[in-house]
Amino acid sequence: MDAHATTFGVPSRKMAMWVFIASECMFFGSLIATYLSYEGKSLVGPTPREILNIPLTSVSTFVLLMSSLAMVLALEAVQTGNRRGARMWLGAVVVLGGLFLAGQVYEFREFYHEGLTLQQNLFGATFFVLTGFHGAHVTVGVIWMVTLLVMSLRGQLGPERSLDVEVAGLYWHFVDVVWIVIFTVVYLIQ
Amino acid sequence: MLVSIRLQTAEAVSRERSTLSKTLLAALLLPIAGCAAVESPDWRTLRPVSDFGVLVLDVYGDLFWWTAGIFVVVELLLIYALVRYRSRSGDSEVPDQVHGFTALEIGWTLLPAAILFFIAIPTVRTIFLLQGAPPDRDPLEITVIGHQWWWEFRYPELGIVTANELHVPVGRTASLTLTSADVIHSFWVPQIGGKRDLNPGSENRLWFTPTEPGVYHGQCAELCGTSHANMRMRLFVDDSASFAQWSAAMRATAAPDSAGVMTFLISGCAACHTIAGTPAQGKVGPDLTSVGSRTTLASSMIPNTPEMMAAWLRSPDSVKPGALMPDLNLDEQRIADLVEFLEGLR
Amino acid sequence: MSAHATAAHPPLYAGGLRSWLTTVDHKRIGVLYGVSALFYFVVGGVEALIIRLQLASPTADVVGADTFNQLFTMHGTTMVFLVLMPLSAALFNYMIPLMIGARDVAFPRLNAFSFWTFFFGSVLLNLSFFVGDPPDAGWFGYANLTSKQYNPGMGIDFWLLSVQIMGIASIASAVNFTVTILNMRAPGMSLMRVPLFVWMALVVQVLMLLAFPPITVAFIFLMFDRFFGTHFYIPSAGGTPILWQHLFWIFGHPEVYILILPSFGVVSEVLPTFARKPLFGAPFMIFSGILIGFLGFGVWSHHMFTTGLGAVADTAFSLATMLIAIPTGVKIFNWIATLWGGHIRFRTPLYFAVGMVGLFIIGGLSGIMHASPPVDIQQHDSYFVVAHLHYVFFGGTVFGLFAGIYYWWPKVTGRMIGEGLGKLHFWLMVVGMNLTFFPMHFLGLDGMPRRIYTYATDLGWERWNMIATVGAFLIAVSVLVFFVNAARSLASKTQAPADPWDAATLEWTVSSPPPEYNFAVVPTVNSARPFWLHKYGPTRDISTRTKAQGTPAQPDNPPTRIDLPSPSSWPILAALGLALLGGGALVGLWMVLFGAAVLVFCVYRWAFQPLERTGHPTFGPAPSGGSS
Amino acid sequence: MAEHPTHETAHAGAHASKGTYWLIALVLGILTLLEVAVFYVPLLHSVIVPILLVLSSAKFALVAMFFMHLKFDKPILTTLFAGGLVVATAIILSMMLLFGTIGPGAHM
Repeated sequence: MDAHATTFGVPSRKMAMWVFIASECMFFGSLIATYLSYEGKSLVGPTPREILNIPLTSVSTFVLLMSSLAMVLALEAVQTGNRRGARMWLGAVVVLGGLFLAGQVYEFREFYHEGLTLQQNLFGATFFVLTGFHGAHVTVGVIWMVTLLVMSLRGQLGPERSLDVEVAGLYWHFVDVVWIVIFTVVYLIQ
Repeated sequence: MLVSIRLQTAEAVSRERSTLSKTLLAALLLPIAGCAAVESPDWRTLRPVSDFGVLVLDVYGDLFWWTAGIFVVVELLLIYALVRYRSRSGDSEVPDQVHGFTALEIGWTLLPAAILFFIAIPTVRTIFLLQGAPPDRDPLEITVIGHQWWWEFRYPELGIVTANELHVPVGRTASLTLTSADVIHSFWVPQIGGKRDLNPGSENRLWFTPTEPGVYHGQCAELCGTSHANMRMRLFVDDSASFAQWSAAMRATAAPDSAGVMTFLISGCAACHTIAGTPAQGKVGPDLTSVGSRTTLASSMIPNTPEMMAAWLRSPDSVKPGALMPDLNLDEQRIADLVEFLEGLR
Repeated sequence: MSAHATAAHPPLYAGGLRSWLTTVDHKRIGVLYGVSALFYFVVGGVEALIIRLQLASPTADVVGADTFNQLFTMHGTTMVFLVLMPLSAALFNYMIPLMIGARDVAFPRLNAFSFWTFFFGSVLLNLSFFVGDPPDAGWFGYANLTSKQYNPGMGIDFWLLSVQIMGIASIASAVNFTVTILNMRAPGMSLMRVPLFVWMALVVQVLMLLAFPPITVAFIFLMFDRFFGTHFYIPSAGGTPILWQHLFWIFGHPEVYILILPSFGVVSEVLPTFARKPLFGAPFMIFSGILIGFLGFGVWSHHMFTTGLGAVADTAFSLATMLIAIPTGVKIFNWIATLWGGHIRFRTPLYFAVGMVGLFIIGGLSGIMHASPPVDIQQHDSYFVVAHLHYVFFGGTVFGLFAGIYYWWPKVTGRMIGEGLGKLHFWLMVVGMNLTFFPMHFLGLDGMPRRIYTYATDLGWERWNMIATVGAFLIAVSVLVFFVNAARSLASKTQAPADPWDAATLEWTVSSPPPEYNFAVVPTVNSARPFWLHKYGPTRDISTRTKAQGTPAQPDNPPTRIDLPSPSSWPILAALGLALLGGGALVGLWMVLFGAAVLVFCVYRWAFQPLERTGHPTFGPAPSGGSS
Repeated sequence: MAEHPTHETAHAGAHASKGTYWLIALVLGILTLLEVAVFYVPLLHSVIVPILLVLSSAKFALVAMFFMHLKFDKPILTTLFAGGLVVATAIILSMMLLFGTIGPGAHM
């Protein structure tokens, strides 16, 4: 089952992650389609314009982008057998991912206090479900990264297991590109 | 080679007339046989009584003959191939290994495309005709509101509100505005034409010009809960005179006898029903202003007779399962009073 | 190749219950799918029979209104998610690795997880019967009839949770099989040499990958509406139930192709085998299959022509729908051309394959009618549509899948299945099916809506309804004949040969049933019909040549050992955790959290358990083939 | 859901160098900055949508090509990803048209 035995010369797990990502495109596509279809159709406020905090979210976006950088550097470190680098960059991914989540928790709490809840209006429902499911994906990613970090600390993450990191990385980057889209269509294009 | 095949076939035909091919033929032609067994079908959708229904039937006619033609040709080809190329017992010969024939395949890619072109043209034309403006510049406006499980009909320009029995004059376009008070329903009178959904929270439109007086069966076509099957209606296409008469009668609010109104009010009926000219102004159930003049009760389920009315009042749920009208536990005396009162509302 | 057909190997299906619960073998998982699907076929069939009894006469009182609504909801949901999809999955699981020359799927344990997730989901759905509150809003579950306000019971919750769980199973399995087909092919098997059945399976996997997420999202919204009080489908708060219709049919139309394409694939294997010719225009068949799948995503609103989307949208979706008729027509013509000039042997699989072609045409042609909105608005939600969809799903899918069952039965069971009873099954089913469903066209044209539990006496619908009911019981008899035939076959002692039909594809090169490791030597493929080439040599001028007696095509260059994945308990336990997580929503938060904990724990144990463990029997070099 | 974690070795193809990764990250940061800037410049409000779509597509493409290695990996992976992406995009656009968010009658 190693790369040489497969038809396309791609490890099956890597291909599986790409196939899964294609499926996830449809998942987030449907959520985004609903958000956009219901845009401006709320009967009561708060509206996006009143409530969305662009400076905060810009920082969050930047944090998530930088976590992707840390991710590729972690992969590079694992591939070259650089254990210190692997730990450092995996740790960075965990910290940055955690920061993003913290930002989201803060944002959700703020919105809640300003009267935007799941039940308040269509904007609330579509916004929280879309960004909430994205947050859930980030959470799964962070747990995955912590697992890899622990493996690395235990010395179980040598170059022979770099595919583990690569596949996890694909997931992480995908979660990042989804956020690129959400940041644009939800936050910036109001 | 060719000759030998011909011999084989001739042999096969004369020797067996194989029961297999015969039954196969019979089975695959069963649908056609089924069609033929039905002499001059008079099914409702094929007997339209409005311009709308005729437009729809025209396209259906086109499509039917195209598809029937394709059906016969393809099934015959299939059966022919099966009979002609059946292997005889003991035949171990391997036939020519033909992998394909590109020109032929391109041909039968283009052929359906060409047929579709002929189907698409009347289709698109009719879509825009049906969803365009009504042909009559002064159509009769009617608002249809779906409820679980009955129909509300409002004639804003005539000031009429009624339920389950829709009256329209022959020859004048009726323009319906469709919406729902609860879940999705669908307006369908098969002899008038196609259906259109009644969506809660938005409005749909549908117009038709009835061409033949009569009474036509209609029914909700979108699953709407327990008694979906019982959400029926009657469409009365009246000649102009009787329509005028009907609408005048509907507008004339006869002062109802006060004792009956009292029974109606104290029994709890007024919480849901309106009777014009009385304090009963409930909005949940059908408007009963001239319920006595309707031919049916309970969304066209039962004939409007005193006995049936009494049965309905006694236990709505056993007449129409799931009916939202509660069983008020009325005693027989009160039921009799109510029946007399309601049947008198004309 | 065939030299190993008689080699001794451990019996495939030996071992106790535990070995079935922990198996990761694609063949056993295929059998599990098949047995579950046939069981639910009976369940869904009984539901249908009760429906037909209720409708046999006007104002009948076999079941009440609510029970009737529950029955057709469960019938539809069962037949789509618990019968046709898993029956296709059974054939995919068993045959795909054999047909592409692989020893297993890409992710054997994920495969077990998919099955058990499906299985627990199906159990959860049917548990609703036992709490006395099955779903009743139709298999399409149109909002806002499913809202808490209009449907306060638990039935809808059972339905939405179980279908979501089964959706996860479908996506997991689709990832697995997409990768398997793309990446696990035997050396030399280029994409154009992949058998048509596997090609159609690939299209189906991609459709599942892309179609299940939208329905998952639709269900998430419904779940939030019902559990957390959001208003995605609630008109009073600005939402619209039409959103559900869009998301549902974005899934629902590709789902139609998910259900029919496997059957197209089976027929494309069976017709060439019994006509003793290659499939006519295989590349056209492949591309038309891909095109059908692709176009399937652009036509969802043709289920919504009465919704009121406007003339422009209706036109666009109408024309897109008509386009699908073109690749579908190509398939039918190519099948007929495959028979043309062949030496057709009339065995049971051929009967069902031909039946599928002949009956599917009817469903396809009424489908063209529905592509035209003016016609569709008359036929929509009437019995005409019920007739149409049953010609597609029963005439098309069920006949196609039965062709597959009869075709591969000897391979899977190692026993031949009776031809006489098989043909009886076919004839009863053809007659029964036409008797049941053809009159429904007439009923629809006469204005009978679907999903009604009763109708008035004066409407004139009783004659055709009675005939349809008689037909339904005839179908039941035919299914009974199948089960008798199957039981007799399994009880018989005669071993089926490796290649009973003189077929062309790789699965027939190994014994019946195949050894656990499938291929002692992974074959090298140099043709779209590798086994045929091996038996008959190059196909040019073949007509005078008689069958050469089997000589192995492969040089005997065996590997030293074959490592097979070890059985594992974690997939089934993880699936159980997932089901507890989902079904737990009906019980309480503690159950959800418990399920989640089980799931996470099992996933970790699974991830860190080596796929192949020491101590598990590995297989020595062929041709001895015994376990070491 | 990692299957057989011990047996596969990464297909170490020609990936970009560390320097490239840092450069890409820098570009991503700048693009994000530009996006936010565009949001705050009133002058650009009439053309904000196309500008933002172009900028975010660029970010999307950079992450996919470099961080996810699509630029260096087998084309089959790009094909698989593009399949999902294209269908999802088409669905988003169709839904927006059907719900009147864009197209005739839209408020934007």
